Amino acid sequence: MAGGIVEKPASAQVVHPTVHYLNATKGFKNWLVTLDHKRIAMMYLCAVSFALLLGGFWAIVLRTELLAPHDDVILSNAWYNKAFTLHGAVMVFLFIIPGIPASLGNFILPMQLGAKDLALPRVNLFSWYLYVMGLILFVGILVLGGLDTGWTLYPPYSVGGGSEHKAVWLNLIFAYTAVFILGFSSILTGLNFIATMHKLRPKDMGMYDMPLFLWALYATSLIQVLATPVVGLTLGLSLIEHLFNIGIFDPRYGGDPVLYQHFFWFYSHPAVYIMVLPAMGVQSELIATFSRKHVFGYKAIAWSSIAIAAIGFIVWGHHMFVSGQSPAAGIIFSLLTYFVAIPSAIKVFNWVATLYKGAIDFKAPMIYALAFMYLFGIGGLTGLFLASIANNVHLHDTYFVIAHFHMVMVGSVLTGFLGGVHYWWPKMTGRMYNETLGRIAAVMVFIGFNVTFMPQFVAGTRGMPRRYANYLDEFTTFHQVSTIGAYILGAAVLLQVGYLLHSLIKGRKAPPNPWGAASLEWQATSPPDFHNFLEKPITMGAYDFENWEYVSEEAGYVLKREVIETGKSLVKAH
Amino acid sequence: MMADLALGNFAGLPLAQQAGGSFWFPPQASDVAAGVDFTYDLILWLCIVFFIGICGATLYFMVKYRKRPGHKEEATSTHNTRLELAWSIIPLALLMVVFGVSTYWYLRIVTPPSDNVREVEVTAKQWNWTFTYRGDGLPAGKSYMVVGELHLVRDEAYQMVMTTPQNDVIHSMFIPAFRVKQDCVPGRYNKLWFRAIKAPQDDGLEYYDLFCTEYCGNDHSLMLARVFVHDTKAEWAAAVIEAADIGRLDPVDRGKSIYDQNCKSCHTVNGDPSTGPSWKGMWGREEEMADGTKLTIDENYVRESVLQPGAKIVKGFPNAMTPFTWGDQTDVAIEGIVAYMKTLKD
Amino acid sequence: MSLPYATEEPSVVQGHVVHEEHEGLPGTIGHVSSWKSLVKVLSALIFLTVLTVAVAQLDLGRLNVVGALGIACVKASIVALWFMHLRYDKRFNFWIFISSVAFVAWMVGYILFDSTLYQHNIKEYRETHEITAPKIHEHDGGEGHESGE
Amino acid sequence: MSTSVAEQETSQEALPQRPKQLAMHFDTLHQQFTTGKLAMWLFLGQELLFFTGLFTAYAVYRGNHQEMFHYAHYFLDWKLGAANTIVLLTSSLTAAWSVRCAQLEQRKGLLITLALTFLCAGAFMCIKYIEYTHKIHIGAVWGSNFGVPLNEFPEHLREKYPDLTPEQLQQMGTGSFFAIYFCMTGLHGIHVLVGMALYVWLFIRALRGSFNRKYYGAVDNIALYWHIVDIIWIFLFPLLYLIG
Repeated sequence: MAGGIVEKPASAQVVHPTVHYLNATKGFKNWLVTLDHKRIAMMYLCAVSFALLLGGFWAIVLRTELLAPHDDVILSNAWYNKAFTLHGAVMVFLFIIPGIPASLGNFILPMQLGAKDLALPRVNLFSWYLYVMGLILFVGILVLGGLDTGWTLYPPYSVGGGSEHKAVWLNLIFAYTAVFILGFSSILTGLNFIATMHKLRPKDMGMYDMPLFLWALYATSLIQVLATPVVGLTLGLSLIEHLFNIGIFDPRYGGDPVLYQHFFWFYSHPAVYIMVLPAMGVQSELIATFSRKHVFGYKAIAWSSIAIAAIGFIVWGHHMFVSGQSPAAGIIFSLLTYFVAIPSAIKVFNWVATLYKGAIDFKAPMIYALAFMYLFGIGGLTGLFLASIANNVHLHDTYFVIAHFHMVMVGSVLTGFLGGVHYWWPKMTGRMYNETLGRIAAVMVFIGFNVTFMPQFVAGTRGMPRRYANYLDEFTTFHQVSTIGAYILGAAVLLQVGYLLHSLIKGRKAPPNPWGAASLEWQATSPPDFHNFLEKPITMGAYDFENWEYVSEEAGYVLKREVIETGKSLVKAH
Repeated sequence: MMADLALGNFAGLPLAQQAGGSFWFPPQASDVAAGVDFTYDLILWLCIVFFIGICGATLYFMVKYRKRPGHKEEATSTHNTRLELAWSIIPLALLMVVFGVSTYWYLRIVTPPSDNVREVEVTAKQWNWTFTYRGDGLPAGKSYMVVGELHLVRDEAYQMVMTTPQNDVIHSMFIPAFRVKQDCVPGRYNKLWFRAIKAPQDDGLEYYDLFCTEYCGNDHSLMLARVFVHDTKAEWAAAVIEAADIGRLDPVDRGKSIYDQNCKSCHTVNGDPSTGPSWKGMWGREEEMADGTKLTIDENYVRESVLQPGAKIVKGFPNAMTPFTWGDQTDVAIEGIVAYMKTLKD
Repeated sequence: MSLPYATEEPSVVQGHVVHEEHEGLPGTIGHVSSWKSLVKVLSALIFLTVLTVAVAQLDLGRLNVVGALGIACVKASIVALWFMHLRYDKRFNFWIFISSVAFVAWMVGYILFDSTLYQHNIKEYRETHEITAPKIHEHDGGEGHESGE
Repeated sequence: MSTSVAEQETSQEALPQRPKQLAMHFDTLHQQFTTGKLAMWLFLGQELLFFTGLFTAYAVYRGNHQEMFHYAHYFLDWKLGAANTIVLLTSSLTAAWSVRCAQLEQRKGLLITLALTFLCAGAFMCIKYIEYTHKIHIGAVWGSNFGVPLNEFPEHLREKYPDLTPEQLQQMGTGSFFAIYFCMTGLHGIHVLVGMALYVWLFIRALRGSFNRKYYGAVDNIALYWHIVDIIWIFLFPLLYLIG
């Protein structure tokens, strides 16, 4: 062991850089006008984490309200409706959709390509500002007294139908504008990513040499570019409908509310894949790295991401089986929906196969990855019940749906996000988090999820409708157990915030490659230089773990000497 | 009739005690319920097999290949086309079977029988359900409106002709025991049919629940109704006639109920003007009319405004109200409205 | 020293000789259209505009829509292929365009398909109910055509 | 192989070819150009989908209200629409020509074509303004605000359907047609305005002589944007003005 340190390879010479992207220039202003993708990513990370805490706060509030069937535990009906609207809207538009791509993707994508920045740095900064404007508008909605339309903003309720006439309602105008703006932020991020992956790859890295995280981001970006404009237009039209009563969606003026639902889900179903695909990408990285195995069925995983993105566009009507959509359209959508299950299943099988004969290291990110497997398994499989059109009629808009999409959108996306944040934390901040606390929090998240959402499946099949501030006595036990689970989840998130912030000050300095991962970003220092790499990284397969050897906890993994001398991966063919 | 696939009945658990049925579901009270539950169980067992496979393998690998001193990873092949094709095609084939079964039952749910279907008009409003019954043993030429109670005869097919006023919002009718659901969308008719083969009393229940499952505003969670299933047509007719008789309510409750159903969308009771003037404090007050005359809001004014809303309009409000009548119960209804308005005097 | 990133030399990636036309300056990036071809394209577009107006004057029933859309598609293709250089551009850009158009067609087509199927629900309702929009906004008050109910 | 940052920077400075327009993270102007163009095409794909919602609304309302669309289209003056089509097509030509001028480094030609494109766009908006004010004046507007008195009916409509009354038109929901008309042409008009602003910006940059045969991405990409605006109009014109 000691010998290894004496003969340190050249690339390990700079273990802890004194000048790096975080302190290359100083001052608040330099951050706000930065074009550096890493800084923009960190600003995104702060903003989406704030959104996560804000959305989580509302989740805890509404779960508390549901402790008792009839009484207003802490909220009136009106405020309960606002709570679930804000929870949904903040989580969907401000956290889950931009969460992984805009923060982790922004940071990691150029680095995994060995590039210096994203293709369009100004556009990147602009999209961050758009995001922040959206965030501010949502905070504005809160200040103005909330919004109670549900995150789906269905007309005619949202545009002012019903007994609570709202001639012109500022909160709603804010919401439409916010989602519109956030949509454009998302589109710009997406097209930036695609352009970067096509044009800034090193000469000797083909598409099939990219880490699977990038394939996932590629598929995500395709959806962002092609689906998001539709929701932009839809909410724009709704805004005009609300202000001028043009009669496209509002039946009072001859409009058709079902048309809105078509438009909305044309985006919002693919949006589910905007949420989950990046998490699947993180998952591929974590599983491979922490079992030290080349990922099994690389091409299948890569193309299944694209397949999910493509099929995602043709299944939106399964949100509308009982909305007044025609039965013929419903049956076709049901059939198409089953096709999404196949690429998702392929991914899961391949991840399991990757573990085979590996050396599985239960670091915190890996615990998240394993939790992902289980939670996504449940989330995905329960999707089959909802794809089945006969069952969907019964299950639509019940707690079964709530439990299903939380298992996917939160069970999978949140574990993917947290797994990714822990995995890349050393790279992004140059500090190690407390591993023990990390593991405890990961296990708490896993338990919290199950306790929260498992009872909801049964409540749903027994007929508990969603968005109910009051419920029948028979559902009391389900709700109370669920609320306890939400508290566990909340505690886990707070614990994470605590030890992650603590690590920034007191954490051990991170080596360039603490995990022995093989994608290019680990050849940079932790945290990386302003230009990302001090020297051109050696292009190698993203899962060629053989090129790295373990030195010590202090120095992490370093590249083997042959690799540095030849400048080539030890693994011949990919 | 259905193969017994259901996961055992956990009726012993406190979770499932109150509403009857199995662990997963409320009672199977319509003729499609058993089929829908069969589809559910079919998928459930498929899922259980796959889930145990995935999680079992994961757990096994987690233990067997955990990182420990002396254990090192071994390179294995990085892909296997045959294996990958197998685990794509087999699930797809299974899913197509599920699709077939599911679609069969869905078509049963959406296709009403060609004859002998009784119609019930359903009006969904914020936040109550009104069911209108006609004919079929009820006195000819009369219609009976019942709020919040759906009455059916066992083994008869019923078609709900559902609508929502144009200035209202989307609602959705959901009867868990029948496994059916359909949105009520303003500006169109939607239809939903079902046949009850079981009555709530068979399971020791008083009624089946009917929920609104499309979020519709403040009291969405209170927009419930009760479904009663009668054994004979005669019992049914008697129950409908009794339920429709608003005279049995005391005047204030009657007025409140009428207000909730018909007036709420344009008149508040908290003092805020809406499309029409608020009823709070209106009774007995002197109001200026659109034509400049002044008059006191009394019984005559209320009666006239209900029957001919355009006759005298309070200044500052549009002429936007449609006339209301309640058949031979109009007088009783207006008596109720007056009684209710009196309670809002201050 | 080799450049660290993929650099696509025009002649390699575009699959055909770019600087065929003598007027292109040496080292120009991309395809230079001759002014004659541009003018030809415009003439074709104007001709098609006249044609579509002429066709619209005839009463062909449903064929009017087909004709108008067909001519519009031809015009759009001409603009895309020549004015937007898609003919000479990278294949990938072409595919972006085509796949967007495919998604456009899918969305329009499917929603139209569904809406015609459920339309009878609306028609039945409209036969017995008028659109009775209450005028609740101040800005359209006092316009004179306020019928009330 | 291992060089320090300082060495790398000096070696890059030593390369005479690295032009000042080349951003830090690109290697050649060609790479920078094609990257920008790829991003622009993605953006155009996005634009198409952005308009799709309105085209869908059009298809749905037209598909289910044939008659109403037939009557309503008489309210649009196809002559003005055709004039606008010609104006916009011409501007497309000048936009394409401006790319050619930039490629050939014909500064004067570039300035002229950019200015012409801007002027055509301006002419388009003027005609649009005339159309809009007329429609708003006679009450041919959106939703339930629609209400055109009989004396404002276009001649052709009155000749062909002498029995048609304003109330009938209102009843059949002609407001929906005008909602769609104003939304589609309005959104298109906003795009034209954005294009005009972009052409002013290009003109200023061209005045400063910013563009050359290897660096004209902005001219090319904005022309691409301008062509897509044209393509949208190519569809709007027959759909709204011609077929009834």
